[in-house]
Amino acid sequence: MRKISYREALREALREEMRRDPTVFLLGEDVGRYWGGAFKVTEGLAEEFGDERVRDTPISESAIIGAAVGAAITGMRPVAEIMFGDLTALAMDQIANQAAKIHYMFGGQVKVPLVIRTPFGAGVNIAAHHSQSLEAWFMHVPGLYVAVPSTPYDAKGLLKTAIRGSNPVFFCEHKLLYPIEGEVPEEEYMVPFGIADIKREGADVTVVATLYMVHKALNAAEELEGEGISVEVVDPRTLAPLDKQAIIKSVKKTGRIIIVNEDCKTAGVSAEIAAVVAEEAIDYLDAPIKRVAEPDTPIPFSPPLEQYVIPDEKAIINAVKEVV
Amino acid sequence: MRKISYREALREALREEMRRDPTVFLLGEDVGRYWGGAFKVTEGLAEEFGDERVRDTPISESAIIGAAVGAAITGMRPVAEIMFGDLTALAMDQIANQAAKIHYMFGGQVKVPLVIRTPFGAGVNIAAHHSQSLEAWFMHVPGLYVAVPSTPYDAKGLLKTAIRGSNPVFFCEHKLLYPIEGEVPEEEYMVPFGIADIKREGADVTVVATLYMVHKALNAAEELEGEGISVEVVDPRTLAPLDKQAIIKSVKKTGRIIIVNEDCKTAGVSAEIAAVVAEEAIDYLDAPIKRVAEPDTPIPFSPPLEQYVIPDEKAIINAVKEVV
Amino acid sequence: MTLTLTKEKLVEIYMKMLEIRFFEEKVFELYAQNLVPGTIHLYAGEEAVAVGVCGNLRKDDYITSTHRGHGHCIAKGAELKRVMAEILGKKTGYCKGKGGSMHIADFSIGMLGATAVVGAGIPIAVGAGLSIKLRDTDQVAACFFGEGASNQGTFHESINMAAIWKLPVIFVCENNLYAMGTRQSRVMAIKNVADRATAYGIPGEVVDGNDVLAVYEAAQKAVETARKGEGPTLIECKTYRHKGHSRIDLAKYRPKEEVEEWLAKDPIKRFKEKLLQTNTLVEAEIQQIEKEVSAEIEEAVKFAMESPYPAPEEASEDVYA
Amino acid sequence: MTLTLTKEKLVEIYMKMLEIRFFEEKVFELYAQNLVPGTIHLYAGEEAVAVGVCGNLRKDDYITSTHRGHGHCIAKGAELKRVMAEILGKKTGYCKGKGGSMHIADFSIGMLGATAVVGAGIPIAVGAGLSIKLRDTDQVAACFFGEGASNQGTFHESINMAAIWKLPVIFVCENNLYAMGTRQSRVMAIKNVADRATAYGIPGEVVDGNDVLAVYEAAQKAVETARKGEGPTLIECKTYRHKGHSRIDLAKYRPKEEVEEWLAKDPIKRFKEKLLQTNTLVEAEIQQIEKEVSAEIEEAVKFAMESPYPAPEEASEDVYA
Ligand SMILES: Cc1ncc(C[n+]2csc(CCOP(=O)(O)OP(=O)(O)O)c2C)c(N)n1
Ligand SMILES: Cc1ncc(C[n+]2csc(CCOP(=O)(O)OP(=O)(O)O)c2C)c(N)n1
Ligand SMILES: [Mg+2]
Ligand SMILES: [Mg+2]
Repeated sequence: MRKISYREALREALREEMRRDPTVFLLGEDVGRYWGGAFKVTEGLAEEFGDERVRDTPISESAIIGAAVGAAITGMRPVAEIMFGDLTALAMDQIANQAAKIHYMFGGQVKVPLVIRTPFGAGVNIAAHHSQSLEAWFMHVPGLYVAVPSTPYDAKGLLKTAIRGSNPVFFCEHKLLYPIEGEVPEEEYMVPFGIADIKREGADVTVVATLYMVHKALNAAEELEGEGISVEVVDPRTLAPLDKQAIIKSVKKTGRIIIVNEDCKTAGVSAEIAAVVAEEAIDYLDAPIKRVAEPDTPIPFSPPLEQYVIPDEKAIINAVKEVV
Repeated sequence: MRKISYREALREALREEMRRDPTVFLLGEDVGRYWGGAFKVTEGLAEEFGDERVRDTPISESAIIGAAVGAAITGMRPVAEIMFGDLTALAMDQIANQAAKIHYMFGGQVKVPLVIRTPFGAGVNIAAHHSQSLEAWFMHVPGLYVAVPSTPYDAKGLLKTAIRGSNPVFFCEHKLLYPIEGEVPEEEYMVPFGIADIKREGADVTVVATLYMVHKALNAAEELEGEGISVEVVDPRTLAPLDKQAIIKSVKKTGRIIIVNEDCKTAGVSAEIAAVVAEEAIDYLDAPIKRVAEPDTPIPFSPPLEQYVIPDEKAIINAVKEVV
Repeated sequence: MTLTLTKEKLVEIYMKMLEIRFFEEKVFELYAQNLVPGTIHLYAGEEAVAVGVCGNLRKDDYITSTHRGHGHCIAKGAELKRVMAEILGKKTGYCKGKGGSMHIADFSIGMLGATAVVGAGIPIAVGAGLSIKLRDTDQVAACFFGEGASNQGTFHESINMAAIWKLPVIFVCENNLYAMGTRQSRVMAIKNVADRATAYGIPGEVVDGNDVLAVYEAAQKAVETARKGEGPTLIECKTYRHKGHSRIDLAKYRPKEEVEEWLAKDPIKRFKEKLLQTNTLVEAEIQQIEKEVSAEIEEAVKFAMESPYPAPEEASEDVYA
Repeated sequence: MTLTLTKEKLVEIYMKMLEIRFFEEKVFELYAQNLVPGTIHLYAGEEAVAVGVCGNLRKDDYITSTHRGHGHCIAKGAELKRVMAEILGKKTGYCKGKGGSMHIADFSIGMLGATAVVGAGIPIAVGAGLSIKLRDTDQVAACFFGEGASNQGTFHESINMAAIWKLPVIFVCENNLYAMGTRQSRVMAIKNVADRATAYGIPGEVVDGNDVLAVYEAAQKAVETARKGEGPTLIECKTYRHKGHSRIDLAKYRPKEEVEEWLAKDPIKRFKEKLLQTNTLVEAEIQQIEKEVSAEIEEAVKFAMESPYPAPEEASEDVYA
């Protein structure tokens, strides 16, 4: 099968959906022809679909999402880009109080088919305001779906599902994933929400990981294989809805679970997954649950500092070894 | 000992600290002489300290917190009020990206002695935009402390600690707590951060609860006592820092834990506490961890709907009975 | 106040204003009897704004609304009984009781909903305008907000966006002089919110918000401009709320003379006098209208009171579509 | 461009501009050699703004800065070597390597820090102004931001707040015509950001941001007004960045003629010519200054390059005070 990058996969999803449905349009800062998005995901789309449908905006995050909400409830399917995940903080009211709640508050009268794309993640030395992973905030907001694709295949399939859906989707990308290549079929496909993918089967320990951490978990699993430890890597692909059953099923098999996420540990994504297991599958556990996450610090700039806080293969391997 | 309300206790803390330290000042929408705060916490303070130090602001949440940050790093100790906790979403960048990160980003050069007070909680039929409990968002932000007082005594003592500290404190109040009365000494005292309070001792089950839920947990414990079940109610009082040791110590004693919080269940406060126990004290558990929380819905308006989503004594009792 | 409209239109305008007034008086009464859960923000005194603006709108035009939204709903054509039922938390309300007074919407008439976050409806109206532009229709979107809201960041970001894209949005500032207990002069160093239009390169106009025909005319011009694709207008309507901000607020922060002065400028009284003076209507017709509206309100209340509450479990529905 | 200042002051101004220019050229060079982690936003071309404004400030006055902040730091009096060390991620940097290019601060000279969230520094400057007022000193706070930032909600909320409280804040918009690839005319329907001052009832002034004395004079007036307790001013400086927005941006979105036109208006070249024409300085003095500044920069680079990285574990320090 052909291989394309995560970035290209996202772009293909956007292009295909824009061709298919004239109500789909993009808006965000510098998503248009002059820049093509800070991470070049939307490059070339303005040339094909025009400046109206690939719309550069002022630096007004709150109004970008607000405008997307208004468009979504009046017949359009906006895909808004927030240039860096950290900046979603500026639009938190429009995301969490408006987009997520409109369907409910108004008694189901209207749908909000809105996608918010944004990159999270550290690793390129751009410090505290451009490196966070804040998925947990959005997971905590009922009414939103939260997608966390780790591969080009998932990125494309999930984005198409997001765009065609009837609900606001908070679509998390990761800076370090954009150049990563993977197999993506030529023919159309979708990846459903709420269905985890077993990225690697194993028998001894379950490692649940998302986004870029999936790749680190796979590297760790490979290395542990050499030491005779068989790791199952479960990628939830969407955090809301969360495929609890897939996680629990894996835990039933392995009796051990490590949860790896790039966000700050406290009250992060891994807390929720740990809590689900502690509530619903504790009897199958043969060891304490372990979380591998960033320590509770802002992301520092200097390379040695930054590397210190980002969870790595070694941390995953150590955690696995502590429980087997 | 004399009894005063939670509201009065907060006001006393503000008054005492403003008398003690001329750098302490208040700002927020209608905190001044014309209204005294939406929940009347600051009533009478403008009369004593003047309009400059009890400062009404425009409806500009983001600039309220931003201005408080700027004042805090230049020698003042602002106490900002956000009228409803839901509206902190509008100031999320200033809270999470600026206030919380300035000390770190700038290498420890400056302190940010800033308190943000806001009421959370449902129960008075003011629907989706005025009823949320969003503590988990702030717990997930390193650099912030998060206080969650449940009694007049704790409210006063924690607020004084918050105001005298060197770090930004996100100070959560609860609408239904304001009129509640409790013992508060005349003489000065402080409640330290990171020290849980055992609100009731018990032997069979640990119930960790915060804010208004502490009172429901105590009611439930009382009722369960009659049925021969002894419940220990642990109130962390601050979520960051979290007194893990007190929680774990209680779990070691009881072998069972129910976590009760008013926020939406998924990725909420109770997830973090469950994860801590699952990581650090799983061997002491004789039953699955249980979370009692709001279901994952926005808060509905109509009384029967709203009552349905707010965790109540019955839910706590049921959860306890499931594990004993 | 000139009367170039047809008698039919004038009567319609008068009736709508009266509907709002009587409706709000009834809500206040029910509130006093403890029959309204939560809080209320009454529109009484500001009727000329909603009615003057919505009088220019088609059913397929949009509006966004605020915490003080009953008047907007009614002016846009919502059914009184379903508004009332929503306010009482009944299953027959527009939002099945999930929204309440601060979150009423009726998408069938382009009423895109009230938000209780001050200023949050402004970008949503811009989005509706953008949608209109992209779908290439000649609809317009009107956006109501208070003078207090005009200090929110969303006001700035939104109007700028509408201006650069020449969106068909009419920004209607209801300047009732206060935001809760805060007088405008304490939070704004300028007198007219409309002057802020220059910051975006769009027209800004101040109108007497208690003169329904003045509002009507200003809105008419703005709507025409918008429909022609010539972009947004900011209209500031100077008005006053008759009651306190919400619930049991006695509004002691307002000088007595000021209140009296504004009560004397009651938009309904003024319009009625005009209709009588110009012999557009005679007293008997006025009385007939009042009777009709009263009956309508009674019916709405009856409907709402007799409607059932939603079943508790319905709280779990409508989280996702 | 008039020369009413002392020679000493004029030399100081020239030197500061040169320091910034040479510093940025060096950063660019180091970046090309892969010695600068992350990204950079160079201030080259805009020196007249920071220097013209900060030339009026005392050490105990405050500034807030942006992602494009090196120039602000240097103009306010930060040590070149510690700025450079921070940019290279070294322990000897102002923020011990935790902040980097986008987050430099030096509280000892009132440099309250750069924020990388566009517009987020504006309310913080207002807070500094409020603090000044409450502490009753005669300090002032200057706040730098781009024309792109002037579309953020914080711009609006902050200036309004400063205006109503008459805070001693100078809002300095560095209008370099672009926000990344976005030309001002595509995101703002007006030409002058300064015109937005009318929305807040404060003075707004447009100045040639490539004429350091023009900036100096405008800032002087604003600073005087602020110190006297007469409130804030919005100054818009029309300028241009010589390089792309960041990193390896080649800025192809800018017409070649436009770039050339602005390069011809280089603020340093212009000021130098003026100094020579008026015989304030002679060529030899200029050369001497250039040599001195070059040496300073070399020293700063040497210091930064030889400084150690922080130990990895230091990442866990400074989360709480
Ligand atoms: C963002 C936000 N801040 C504060 C509040 C609390 N609040 C509700 S209404 C109101 C006053 C609004 O004033 P204005 O915009 O002038 O509208 P009015 O009530 O006068 O119609 C305030 C502060 C809120 N709901 N949302
Ligand atoms: C709130 C926010 N939105 C977007 C970005 C990404 N970004 C960084 S700089 C920049 C352009 C800023 O333009 P302007 O304010 O004019 O300053 P300039 O770079 O021209 O100096 C953008 C969009 C950001 N850092 N913060
Ligand atoms: Mg008002
Ligand atoms: Mg710019």
